[in-house]
Amino acid sequence: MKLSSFKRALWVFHVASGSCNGCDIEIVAALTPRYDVERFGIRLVGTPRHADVLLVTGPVTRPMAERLRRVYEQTPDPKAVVVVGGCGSTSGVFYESYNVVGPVDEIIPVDVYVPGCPPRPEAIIDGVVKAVAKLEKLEAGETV
Amino acid sequence: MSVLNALWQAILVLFGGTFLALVYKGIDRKLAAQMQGRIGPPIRQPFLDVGKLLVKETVVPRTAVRWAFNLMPFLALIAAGTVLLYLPIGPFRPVLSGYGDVIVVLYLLAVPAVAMALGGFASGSPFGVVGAQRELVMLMSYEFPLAVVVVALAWRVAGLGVGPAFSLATLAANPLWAQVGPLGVLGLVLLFLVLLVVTPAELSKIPFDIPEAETEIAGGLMVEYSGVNLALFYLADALKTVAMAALVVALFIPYGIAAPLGISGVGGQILDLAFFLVKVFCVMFAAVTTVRVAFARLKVDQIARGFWIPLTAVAAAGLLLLVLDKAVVG
Amino acid sequence: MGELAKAFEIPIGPVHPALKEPIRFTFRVEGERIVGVDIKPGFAHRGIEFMGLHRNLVQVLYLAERICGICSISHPVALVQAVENAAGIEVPPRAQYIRVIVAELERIHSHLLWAGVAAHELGFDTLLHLTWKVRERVLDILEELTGNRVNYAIPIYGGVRRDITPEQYPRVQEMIRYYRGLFEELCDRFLNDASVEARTRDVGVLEPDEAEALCAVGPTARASGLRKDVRQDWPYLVYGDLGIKAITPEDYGTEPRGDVYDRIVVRLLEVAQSIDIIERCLEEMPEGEITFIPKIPALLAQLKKAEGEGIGRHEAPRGEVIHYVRLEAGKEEPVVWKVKAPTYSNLMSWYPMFEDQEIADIPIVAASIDPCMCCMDRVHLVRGGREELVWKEELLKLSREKTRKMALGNG
Amino acid sequence: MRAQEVLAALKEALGDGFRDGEIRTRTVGVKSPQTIEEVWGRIDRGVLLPAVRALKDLGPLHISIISGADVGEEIELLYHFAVGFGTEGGEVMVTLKLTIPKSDPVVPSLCEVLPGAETTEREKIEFLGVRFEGIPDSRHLFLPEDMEVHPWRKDEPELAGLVKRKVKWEERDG
Repeated sequence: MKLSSFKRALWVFHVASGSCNGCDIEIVAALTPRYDVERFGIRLVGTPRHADVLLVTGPVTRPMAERLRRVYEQTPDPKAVVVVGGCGSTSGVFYESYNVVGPVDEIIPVDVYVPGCPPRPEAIIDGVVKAVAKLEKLEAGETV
Repeated sequence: MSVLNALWQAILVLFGGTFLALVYKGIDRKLAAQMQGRIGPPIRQPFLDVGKLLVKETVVPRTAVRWAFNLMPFLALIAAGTVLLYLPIGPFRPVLSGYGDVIVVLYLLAVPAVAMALGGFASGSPFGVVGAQRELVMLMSYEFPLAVVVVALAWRVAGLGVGPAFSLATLAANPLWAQVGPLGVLGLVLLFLVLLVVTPAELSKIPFDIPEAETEIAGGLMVEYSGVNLALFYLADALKTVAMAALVVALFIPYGIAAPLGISGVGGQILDLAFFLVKVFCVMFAAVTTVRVAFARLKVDQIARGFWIPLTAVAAAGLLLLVLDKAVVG
Repeated sequence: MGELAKAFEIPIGPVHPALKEPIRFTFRVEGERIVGVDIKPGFAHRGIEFMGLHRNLVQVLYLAERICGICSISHPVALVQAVENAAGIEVPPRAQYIRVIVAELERIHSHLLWAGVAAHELGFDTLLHLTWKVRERVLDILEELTGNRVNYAIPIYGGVRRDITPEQYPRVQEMIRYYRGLFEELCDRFLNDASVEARTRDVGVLEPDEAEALCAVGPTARASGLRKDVRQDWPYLVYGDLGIKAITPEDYGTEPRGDVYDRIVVRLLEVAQSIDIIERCLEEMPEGEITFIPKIPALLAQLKKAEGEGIGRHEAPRGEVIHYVRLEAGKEEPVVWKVKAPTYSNLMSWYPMFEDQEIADIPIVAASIDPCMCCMDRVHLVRGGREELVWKEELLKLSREKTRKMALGNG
Repeated sequence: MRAQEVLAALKEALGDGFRDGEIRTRTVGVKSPQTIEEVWGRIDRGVLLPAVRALKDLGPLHISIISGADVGEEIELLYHFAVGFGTEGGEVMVTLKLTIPKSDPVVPSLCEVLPGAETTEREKIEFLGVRFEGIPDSRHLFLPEDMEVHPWRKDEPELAGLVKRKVKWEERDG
């Protein structure tokens, strides 16, 4: 079995774990004509069962933590997790709150961080591509 | 025709058909993207998608009925593939022409839909179940006008007395356009239009993609499928698209261009085959690609109402015109 | 199928972006018909007000900006007004105009975003793509004027942080011409399309008396025919000078029916209105200072001395935003900070809207209040009875092993 | 409608129940400045419903939000109304302040007069531990149903335990 087809056929599922929507609209913007990720074979799908890459946005709120874990479980292997945005990567401005338990990497393993508040669509696409590169390295037997 | 020969042909048609189906799907996606102002994926994208799905883990949810959940994708693919074997491919007679007729094709076309519905029920997810209910309502809606179209054509061909009326090979070999009078031509036009409207519904494409409406029920039927199972449904969908388009071609535009151009032999066959592929593409482009780009998704009750009353009425009118024409022409 | 269908509860959610509006809907359905709905927000509740009470006011401003990525100027505009009212700070005229310009640019981007999302909810992706293509233009201008596509960081207490330079004027004017030229076509695409009309006419109806009783705000209320608009009713910044009128479907020449179609009408007309406002602001904007106190440490010192309470309101793209702030002398942080986002008020309007609709209408009705892509990519399933927790370390280990195994071809 | 009328109506309806009534004015606008008037006042919980009815008689009534604060032994609630919402230039913001003891945090619900107040009242239940008499639905809205802590109260010892102070990388750097 080869992972080479991953390179050009990535299905992405987007989970918002308490984000402010800034990153989310940039993810959608990446789909639309100016950026058009479909030309790289990247597609946004409606269920984690179909996904190869999870795009997670937002600091993880208390009720979303368990849900995020469940979505991660539901995603079939092999899979990669890309965190989009500063608050998912480091908690950002949302520190010292009773309802924020993030950042994302405290809940599920993360492969790629895309910083920015919000990151530009180009950066998000780059993050997804880096996630694939990581999967490929695994294929080659390298430790990442 | 020997069994071995038929087997060879079947394998050729199935593999060729699958290849073609994926190429058409790629072209469809590319063109749709272009119409939406995007660049779109490369044409080989469906191959990459299928290849990737085959590598992915295949998850069976704990709440699912395991055997049914795993069986249905195979059933859908086999049924969609079998339809191809009953269809005349350009200059060639259907591989299974001796073994069934157009009614079998109608049944087989319904099988992938039923398989998807059962798979949706078996997945145990509420979205899957809603999707399955919708698929069945759709099935009930579009089968009737479809049946009227096919029966009308077969009845008229039977009147010609040129062979077994319900055989697709006969239907394809005897295009009706030249055999009927002006009333009949009008009737045929109506039936052709009905078939073109039924095509996207049969294929669950926008505006009729309600069983898997992504924004409503998150992929519906497919919501729990992953990996190989999903790949099989993906292939079944692609195959069914080609099969449906080929059926439209066989019923209404079975003409070749080799004979009028005076080319015969292998060259003529190749030319006719190529022309057939172009026709299939044109039908697909008209009935699937442009339609799905130009419309919003309809609601299930809007579709059911639209198909049961106005569309069936148009189909019946087409049938009636053919009958009148027969009475006039004799 | 009847018995089977009766038992169904369809959970949709849980994330609905805005301040506190990530939402889980639980619909009780019979076949395709909705017989009951329960709404549970709170999944993206980050406790922003709580955090705000422990930070200095400039930090609070950054928090307010991140309440919502789509209204990322509406909340700061309301907050700075509340603080300015509490502390008695005067805002230079030019700064007021710049705030209005950026707020109206945001309205254009937000309404176009909403229109595209609404099209997507209807399964009309072509319209989504074309609308968002058009929307990129206003984002370019926002980036040009503020330095970022989202989260602009423009308002500061007593003014704005960036001026609009003379070279930028023609670019903004060019954008105005671009949208003017496109407006007819945009309206035609949305309002004269048979399939859009079939899916939105008489769907998700909110009667005017219901809208009033349930305190609906913004385009949701205006589509029901109520001329409610904070810019018109309670002038602030320079909106009083501009003579803004609330827009209802009557301005399009149709009787308001309060359905989803009317909400499209109102939002599209507001795009045109915002374009006019921006054009006028560019013409009328006086020269001058853009801040009351330019240095942030000096500003903080001033705010630390301030004592008082104030309200700031703003008509965000989705409706009324209100911030209440109370300051005490000697404290850097606000003593009380209360935020209200528009969807907060519109939440209750969902109940009558969903009544007796179909499953197919859920996304468009839900989206008709709040221009977020809630259902689009975040509808997932709540699986009852599978509560087992896998701890992170174990999960990490298992998944790495499995991925590696599959990657190496042994899976 | 002028703020004066609103103030007079409140005084007439509530009598001594309405205290510290004042009109705060500001000027807005650059080219044609306008004066904005806000009504502020303090009431007892006993006259809350009569006060809201009196406001409703003046025109379309909109509740913007109920703000709240923990002020030691008492909880202060601020009801922000827009009287005459939707009448051009005729809208007056009215803020009614109300203090209730923590030992008996009960206020009548507005839902029967103004159904739209339900959201904001439910929010006060979970954030401040206020009880609303006659609210149709008193479940938690934003916080999980099993969360007993009221985050805006200052006397919640358990709250500190829920607050996450640092993220991992900060500890590492330190």
